Amino acid sequence: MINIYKPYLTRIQEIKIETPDTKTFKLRFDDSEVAEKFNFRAGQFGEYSIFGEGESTFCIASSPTRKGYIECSFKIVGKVTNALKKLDVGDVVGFRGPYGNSFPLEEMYDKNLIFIGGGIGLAPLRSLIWNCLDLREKFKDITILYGARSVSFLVYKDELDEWEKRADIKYYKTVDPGGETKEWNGKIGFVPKILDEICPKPENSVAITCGPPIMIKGVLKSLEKLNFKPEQVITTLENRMKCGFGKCGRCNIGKTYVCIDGPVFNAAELNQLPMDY
Amino acid sequence: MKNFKIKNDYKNFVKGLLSLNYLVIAPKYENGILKFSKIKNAAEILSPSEYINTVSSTKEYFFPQTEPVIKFTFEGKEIFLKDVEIGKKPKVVLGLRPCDAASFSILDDIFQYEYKDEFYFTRREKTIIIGAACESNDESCFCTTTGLAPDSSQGADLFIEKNNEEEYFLRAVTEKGERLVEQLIAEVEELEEEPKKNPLYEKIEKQIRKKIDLIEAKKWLDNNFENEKWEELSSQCLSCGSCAYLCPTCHCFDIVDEVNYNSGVRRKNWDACQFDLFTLHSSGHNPRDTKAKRYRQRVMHKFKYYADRFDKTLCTGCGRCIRACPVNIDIYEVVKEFAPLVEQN
Amino acid sequence: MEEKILTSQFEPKIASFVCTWCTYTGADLAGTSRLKYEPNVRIIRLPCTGRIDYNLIIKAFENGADGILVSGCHPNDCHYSSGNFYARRRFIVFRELLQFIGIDVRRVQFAWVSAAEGAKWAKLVNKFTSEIKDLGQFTNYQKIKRDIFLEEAVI
Amino acid sequence: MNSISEIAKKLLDENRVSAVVGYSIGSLPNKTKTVIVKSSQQAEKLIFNNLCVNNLAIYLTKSFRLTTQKPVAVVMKGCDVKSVTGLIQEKQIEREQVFIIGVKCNGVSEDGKNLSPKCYSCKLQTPKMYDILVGEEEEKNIEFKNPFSDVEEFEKKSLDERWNFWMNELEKCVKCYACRQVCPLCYCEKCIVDKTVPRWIEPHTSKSSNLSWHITRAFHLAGRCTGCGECERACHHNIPLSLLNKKMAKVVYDNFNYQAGLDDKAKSPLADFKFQDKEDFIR
Repeated sequence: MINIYKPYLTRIQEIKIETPDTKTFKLRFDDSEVAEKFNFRAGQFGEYSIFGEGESTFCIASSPTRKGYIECSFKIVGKVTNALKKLDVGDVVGFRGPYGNSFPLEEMYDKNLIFIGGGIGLAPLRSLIWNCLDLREKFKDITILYGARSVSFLVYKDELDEWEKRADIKYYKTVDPGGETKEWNGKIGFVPKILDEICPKPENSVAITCGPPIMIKGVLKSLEKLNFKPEQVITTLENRMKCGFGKCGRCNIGKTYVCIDGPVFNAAELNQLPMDY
Repeated sequence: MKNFKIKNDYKNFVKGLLSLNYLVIAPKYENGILKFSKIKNAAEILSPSEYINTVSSTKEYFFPQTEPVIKFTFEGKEIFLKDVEIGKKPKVVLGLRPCDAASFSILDDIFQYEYKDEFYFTRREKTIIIGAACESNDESCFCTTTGLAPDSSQGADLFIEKNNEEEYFLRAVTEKGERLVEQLIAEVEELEEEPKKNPLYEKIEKQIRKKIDLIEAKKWLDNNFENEKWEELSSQCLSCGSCAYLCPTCHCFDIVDEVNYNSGVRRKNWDACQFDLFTLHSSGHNPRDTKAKRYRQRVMHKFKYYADRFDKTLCTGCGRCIRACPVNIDIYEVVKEFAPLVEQN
Repeated sequence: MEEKILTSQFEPKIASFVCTWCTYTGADLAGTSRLKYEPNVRIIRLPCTGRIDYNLIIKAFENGADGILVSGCHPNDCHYSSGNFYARRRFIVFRELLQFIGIDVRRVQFAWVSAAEGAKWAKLVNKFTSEIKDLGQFTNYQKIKRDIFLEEAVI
Repeated sequence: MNSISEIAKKLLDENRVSAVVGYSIGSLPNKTKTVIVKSSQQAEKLIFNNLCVNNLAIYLTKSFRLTTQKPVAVVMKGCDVKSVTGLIQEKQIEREQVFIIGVKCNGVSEDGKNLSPKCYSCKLQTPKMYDILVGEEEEKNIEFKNPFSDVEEFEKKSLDERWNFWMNELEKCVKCYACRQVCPLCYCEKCIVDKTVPRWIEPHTSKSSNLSWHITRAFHLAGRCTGCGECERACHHNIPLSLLNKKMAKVVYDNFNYQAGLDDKAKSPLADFKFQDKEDFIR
């Protein structure tokens, strides 16, 4: 019997404290055979579990081009994430996945990419960004716009610095007004506003965005103003999930199961969905 | 497919079944309610004429209220997983009404969509479903609306019916069913010709609530996600979830861990879309935060979403939710609000 | 020194929920006064008897307790002035509920033991332990508790 | 004498209430449907007959958000008013927020044939508290029963018999929590069973966790339950929940001489104490 509820065992190899309430785990599969076979695409998610506490849904934040491990970033809010926060290097985390669809990477070849992230919403984008950077020659310009509510809430700080230094990426960072520090050298203002300032060209471009709902709403509006067609705008949705494979009935938006048909949608698809998310 | 006459009476037939080492599950009065329970001897059996329908549906024998999916033990930092065994004994579920039997052909779709839920299907494969035609109905029944009838054998492996001489006969619907009958040759006898229909079934079909045009209903639902009717239809709902727990086709569940010292278990437990905690995100955001939205989800899921994906209605017209609702929210009346009756000649 | 010989005799598990101000200190006194008493009680210290939720008692039973001893300050001695009075009312009702459900309330005992009554505590524990020994193992819960590993796959 | 629908119409026309909660003809022959009437055109729907068994006090609890701006009018039998008293007593609503359309009740029935068990020991054919009263009292020819007779009968059983009885009954529970949802006094925003840290009561069904839930429910309602019987009616598996509730009511009455739902100024017995409370069981 194939038990679809049975998780793989993974072990925490590295813990990074991203912000006061966000942590990133680097997980390696216990079973070397699984580690070898395991494949996923940027944008997919998994069910991470801590045995005895429960399961929680996060995206896979590492790039599929970096084999042998997966990374997940989570914000400490509920029962499971509070238990995860207490774990140490070497502890076991259950993982089921990968589930859901993914970013249409092949369709993005030879296009300009604009990544717009906010807060912990950078996690799914990060997977795709590294995926694209590892295959850099396949894409044209890459622009990254990332913002958070304050400087301390920026995630993946080391990588942000790396992106900033790279010559083949246009990188903009911003914090919400009032969230800046004295040393802050980035922009100040909400992400949609900065997007208007940057004013990316819609020709031969794809915009990929993820962040808090309020930011996504603003970003979608800005992109529309900038003449991006809905098909050119890609985002990921998040709904409460339990099973991750279309059985438990929690993540339905209309006939769509976010866990199977999503979490990646373009704005055209999103417009088709009833307002139930 | 073949038809078989039951040689002696119904009870003897059950006796034969019991002797075949099957776990027989059939309607039985237990602690004051009629429900599907294990039958130990043939005397306990109710013949199809002795009941209308059970309080709870048969889904619990395939998708139980609570079901361990994985077990684990802790030893220091190490965790050992252990698979869950599920009942190996072959089962016969006997005496399901067409509305219950049909629920499996509906649930099969969702439980094997993309990912196959082996917990459900292992039980499904080991179980033979013997349906029984309805010999009476009550005011809540509306199976004709969902395309069923008192004598429709959809979803069953074998089907018990009365011929026009008031004798029970078995209709083999699937090969699985036929193979079972072959083992019961002492109790049954193959019929040469198709038995004559008992007029009773047509009579009952006419007594049942009039058929609603579900195609029209779906058309209305397609265009009325936003409609103030939802508020009105659900205003008295108490979010008690009785409807979902009794429904033969409701299949939402929760996954919960339980732990006891150094061992634990992960379980699937029933859940219902009428509960406000069902979709509550840990951030505090709730996509379905009002009763109107939750009730809309229930109706839409049953009559539109499921049809969009699987081309089936997620309702069999068993009427359990109507009987159980403490404030008399009647799904038949709700659908009738926006869809016409089918003209009958 | 006398050593207790290990026998197969039934040794009950007794969960004792005590208030930190009176009974816990009283039990401490029993210890510092070198009073010997039965080792069957597991003391769980809580701020006040008013804090003792019935769920704690149920959980203790679920987890294999054979007897439960709840003890706190004497009336008018409560550190929080009236916690024990509320507790008293609650236990009047809760005892009746247990009895109604079919649980022998002799297994759930309440007491007032002050910080000065180390001797009373020792005596109480000894008496209660012997009573529970007479009553034998509490099997009601053991019979119904789903052992998450031995659970038989019924269906 | 005004009828309920006329009163409702007037109240809504004069804009005195936000809604009228009442009964209307049900879709099944022996059921009435609960309706929340918000416009005077719909007021005709409102009726009262012997099938109006529901306790509409549940609609006054906060989750229904009916009382937020204007008062809400509710059709109430004598027994239902007790629940309103309880809600006022526990500061869930103000008396001014509810307009009680009291009805004189001659007993109600759940199935159209037999009188509801709660009616046998009812002394409140006329509600204790109302803003307007409708209906006529008939001479009641029901034999009055001691409300606690079945509790006393049950207590004659031995401990083992009781335990086995409850195990058999509680085994049926599927944890839909309908008993909680229909209870006017189970208004907690987050119920103890929904709390996950710590989890006191496991959400799966088993005899032990079902027992924990039902102990919890009964104990949380001790001294508060007014005996409306909605929990038992909502339970589709016919678990005798009223028996537990009645036992609690009896204990509270015997020990503290208190009956729930009669005095909106009284303190709930378990939120109160007396120096001379019984102490004979304490060592």
